[in-house]
Amino acid sequence: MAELLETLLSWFHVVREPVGGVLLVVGGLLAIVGAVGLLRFPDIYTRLHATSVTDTGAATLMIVGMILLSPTGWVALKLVFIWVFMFLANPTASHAIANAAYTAGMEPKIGPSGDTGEADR
Amino acid sequence: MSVVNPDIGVLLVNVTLLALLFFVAIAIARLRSLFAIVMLTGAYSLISAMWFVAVDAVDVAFTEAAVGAGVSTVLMLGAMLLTARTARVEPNWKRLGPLAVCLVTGAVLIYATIDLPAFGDADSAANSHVGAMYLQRTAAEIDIPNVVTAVLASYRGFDTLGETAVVFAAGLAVSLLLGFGERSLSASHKPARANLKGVLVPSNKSDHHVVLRVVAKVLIPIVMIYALYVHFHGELSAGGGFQAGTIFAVAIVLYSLLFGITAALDAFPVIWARSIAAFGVLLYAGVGFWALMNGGNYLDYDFVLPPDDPDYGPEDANTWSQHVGIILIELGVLFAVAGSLISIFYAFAGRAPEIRDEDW
Amino acid sequence: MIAFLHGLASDAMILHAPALLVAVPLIFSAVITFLPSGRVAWLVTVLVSLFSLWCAAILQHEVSLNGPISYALGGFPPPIGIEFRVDALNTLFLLLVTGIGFLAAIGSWATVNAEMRDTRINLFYAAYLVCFTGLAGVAITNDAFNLFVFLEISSIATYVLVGVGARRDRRALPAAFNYLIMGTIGATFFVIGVGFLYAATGTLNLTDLAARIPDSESPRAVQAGLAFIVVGLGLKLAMYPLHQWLPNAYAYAPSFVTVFLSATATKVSFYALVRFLTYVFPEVDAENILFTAVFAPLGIAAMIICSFQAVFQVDVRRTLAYSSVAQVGYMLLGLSLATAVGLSASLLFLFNHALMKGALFLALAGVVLHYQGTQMRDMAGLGRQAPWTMTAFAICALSLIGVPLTAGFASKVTLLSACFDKGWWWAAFVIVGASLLAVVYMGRIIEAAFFRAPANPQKLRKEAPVSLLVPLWFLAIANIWIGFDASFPAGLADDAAGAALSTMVRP
Amino acid sequence: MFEFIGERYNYWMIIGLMMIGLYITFQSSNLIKRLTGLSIFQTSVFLFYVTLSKVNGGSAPILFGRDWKGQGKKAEAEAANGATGDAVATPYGGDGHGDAGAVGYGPVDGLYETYSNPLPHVLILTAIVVSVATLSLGLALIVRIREAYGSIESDDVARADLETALAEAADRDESEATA
Repeated sequence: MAELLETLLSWFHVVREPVGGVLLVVGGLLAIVGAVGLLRFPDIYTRLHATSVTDTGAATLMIVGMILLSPTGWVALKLVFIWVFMFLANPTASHAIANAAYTAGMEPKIGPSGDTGEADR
Repeated sequence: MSVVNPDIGVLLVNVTLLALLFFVAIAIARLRSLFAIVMLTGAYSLISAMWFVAVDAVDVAFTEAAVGAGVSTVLMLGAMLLTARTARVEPNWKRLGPLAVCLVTGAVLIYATIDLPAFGDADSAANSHVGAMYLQRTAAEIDIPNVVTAVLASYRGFDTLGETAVVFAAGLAVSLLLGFGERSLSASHKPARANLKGVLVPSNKSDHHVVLRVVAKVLIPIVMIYALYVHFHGELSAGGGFQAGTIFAVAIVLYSLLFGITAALDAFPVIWARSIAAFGVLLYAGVGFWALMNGGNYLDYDFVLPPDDPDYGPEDANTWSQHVGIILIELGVLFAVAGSLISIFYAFAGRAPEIRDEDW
Repeated sequence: MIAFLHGLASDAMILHAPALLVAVPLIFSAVITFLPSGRVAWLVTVLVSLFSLWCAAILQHEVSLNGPISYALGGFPPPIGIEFRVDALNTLFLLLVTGIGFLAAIGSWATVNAEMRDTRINLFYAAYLVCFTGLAGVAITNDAFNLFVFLEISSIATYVLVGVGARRDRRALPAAFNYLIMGTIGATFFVIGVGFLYAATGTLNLTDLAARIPDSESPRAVQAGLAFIVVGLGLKLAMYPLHQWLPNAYAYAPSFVTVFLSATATKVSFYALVRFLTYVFPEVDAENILFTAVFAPLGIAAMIICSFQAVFQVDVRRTLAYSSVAQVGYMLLGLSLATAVGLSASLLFLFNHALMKGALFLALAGVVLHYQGTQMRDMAGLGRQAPWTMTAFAICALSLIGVPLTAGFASKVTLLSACFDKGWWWAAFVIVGASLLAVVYMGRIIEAAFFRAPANPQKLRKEAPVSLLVPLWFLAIANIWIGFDASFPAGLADDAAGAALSTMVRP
Repeated sequence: MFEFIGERYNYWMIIGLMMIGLYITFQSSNLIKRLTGLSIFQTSVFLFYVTLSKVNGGSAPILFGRDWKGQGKKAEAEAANGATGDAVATPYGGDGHGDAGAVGYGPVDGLYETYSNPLPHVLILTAIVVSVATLSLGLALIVRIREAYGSIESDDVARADLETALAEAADRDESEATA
């Protein structure tokens, strides 16, 4: 059992840097996807869906990547706290926005979303 | 040899963030909707906070994010809620005068930068004289790693006392102008308002905020503990009295946004906010007097505590009492900033909105 | 009298006087917010300003005995820590700020009680003490950025003190807002100037700056820094084209606030300008274009145009506000002579003007207490209805005009002789012309008050309360006393000019 | 030429931001927009101060690695008897005295690592809070102006003041007529 742990540990040290880097890059790409979603979706609800899901996802990936790259244990622990706080706060914020949009009476756009269509129909 | 920063990465981050700031600033200049302007000002502060991190100014980034992006956006939203929604169109001829003044000032500024030291030059006048002295002397004299907190609290402690006085004066001023939110106590129940679709929407007493309230009950204690962490950890890493006070105030603001201003006034009454602000200034100036009484100059933290080791000569610094002095005045700053910002928020929130509904 | 006050102080007191002068008002401004009743807050304010006046007197005596005092705050020597440096130039302004602050505080209870809501009186006095701390701090600090912080402390308190006048006249709010915008732009220009000086030399202490500016390797940054500091302080100083905020701010502020501000706020910025020009920029010598091409024309323009505008004002307070801007023009003219006699004349002019203007607005405060209006028609016949206040007003009005045997005459004569001494005979004509305009706009008020039938005769004789008359008459008598022998203020002004010019390159 | 620009591009971009902030303050008649212009102008001045403090290859002015060994006295004691030597590996690599890569790097003598200049950071910490204090006071005045005048456009406010002045002049003339 001990040497299994040992090999795991040594394997972990080898693979730590690249995996962290990859995670950071993927998180960045996910955030870009969210931004593109924000621009292209027609109304607030779909936009909100695009940004909130990708933000939480991208941030989680980045934080895990940073935990792998973190030099000392303390930094990793602090990153975990940040992740917990963000995991609680981010979805609540998007819920609040959706709630406010709904109470203000904004209608989700139903029907084909081709930008030519609705204007004249 | 050129002093251009060879590390192209820092260069790129630097330029993109400043370009981003340009776009935000130009957008603010052209927009008329006040809501968008307020949001963009918050974005402007946040991007400049990011830029401060890119230029190794972590304490400044922390403060700019907490105070610049956080509190001022809340205050501007509060003021905008109480006033108007859109700005009026500006006639074009009005743009020429200001444009001329700005171009002239810009020209003088550009003229001045011709022989300014290069960006990032280590042995420029600014970085080699007093700034370097602080770096050399902090480890021996004040013995804390965060040199910015050492300079803020001990070397230039009087500046920060002036700073606390400014925050206290601002809290005082807004209370003088807008009262303490008494009106919100009287107008306890705001009438239900019809929304765009004509559906009667119950105002704050309804429970359609249940998700927010549950999460807030979990988050607000964490925010307050984080504020205390930022305060006490200010010597070892970025942090300190201002940021801690702001975070504490934002926790109370979050509570009053979700549970209504009357509930917040019960939980954290206005008289507490005002007296905490005054107590902060008293604590800070009091530490100065305590040092005066013990024979040192005003705000000389070497005299806050009797020297810890017996053979204490005049030349070696009493680092332990420097620590205690810095923690005490940071506590004073925390109280002053938290008290003032909370009383400012109560003043705005308590001002029952006078706006007519069609403005909304 | 000052030696007597100095004798009272224990040596620890003397050693720490610079720090106490600024720290005690700040502490008591925080203490006052806890006090329940307004009257106790008023009493504390009077005692605290008296204590600061005592510290200023001690400093004046110390400086006259053994030269400039340097006080290292926080125990760190100057270039590292922040330093207070007090020489003859500082003590003149410290005495002025604390003296006028004390006298205004004594006479303030009646007007503040009448104009402020009683729940807010102790907050009002707390804001007043914060403003008092800021002005005293600007006059005493020897650190460029610390000067900015104190400038901001006094400005924020001033904006709110002006804005609180909205209870009587809603126009105080836009006046306070414009004052805030112009004042903040001025303070930010000052910070940009200090930033350039810091970039060029690497230090913030004024003495260290003076030493390192000549051999700094970015002279253009130093010139630009000087330009921005002059524009920034010019805005705070209400120099002619940058003075638009002053008339409304002084006219619609609560009357007690105008008494204090008109006598001290712009004066302290004038001190900061003189300190930077003579002490920090040694290469700004007499022939520097700044004096001949900027201060002289702007000063003369202020004297003529603002006195002209003062003549056509309807509200008496706006007339006095415009005359304040004109008087700043006189001081700038004295400064632009760039000679020891010129600077001493402008400082003497400044000292006497503070006494005159403080007394005039104090008298108006007494009038506003019972007669509410300060329009020209409300002044009709007040000479008979409120004889004590109006005779003091008349004395100070004559002093403002420069009638012989008054303080105004003494200061105008010294300014005229300084002009002739420099050979600017045309400047003398401008001074005389502006004084004639002063005769017109002040004479109008005196004529309305004394030689016209009262507008509403049924109003019975209502005199200002004694607590306001005592400081008013103290200032009025001071005006006459200086008319007879101007030794005290003239001595102060000469030492101050000597101290300032000792570092400036001789012409 | 590229070198000259390479060293000063930062200043010019920040000056551009300052001028935009000043332009907004002077040009807009809406009072809230004037305050936003003012806060942009002040934030750009803070950017200018912090550019002065950047040192190439330097890190935040928080002592770390071999410059910081815990309690000052304990560190001196250790350094005196040379006990631990290089116990704490500096995270940024390099043995401290001058990473060869950073050109123009001049270490502050007595320190192993390079740091940015802490003084502008302290000044800006103070200036940020001053700008928020001014902003909150300006917003309070705007709320009061809105309640007193019903609008927050400086043109409307100025017109309302003009009307009150004219009204006063009118009833003064008529009171003089009756006197």
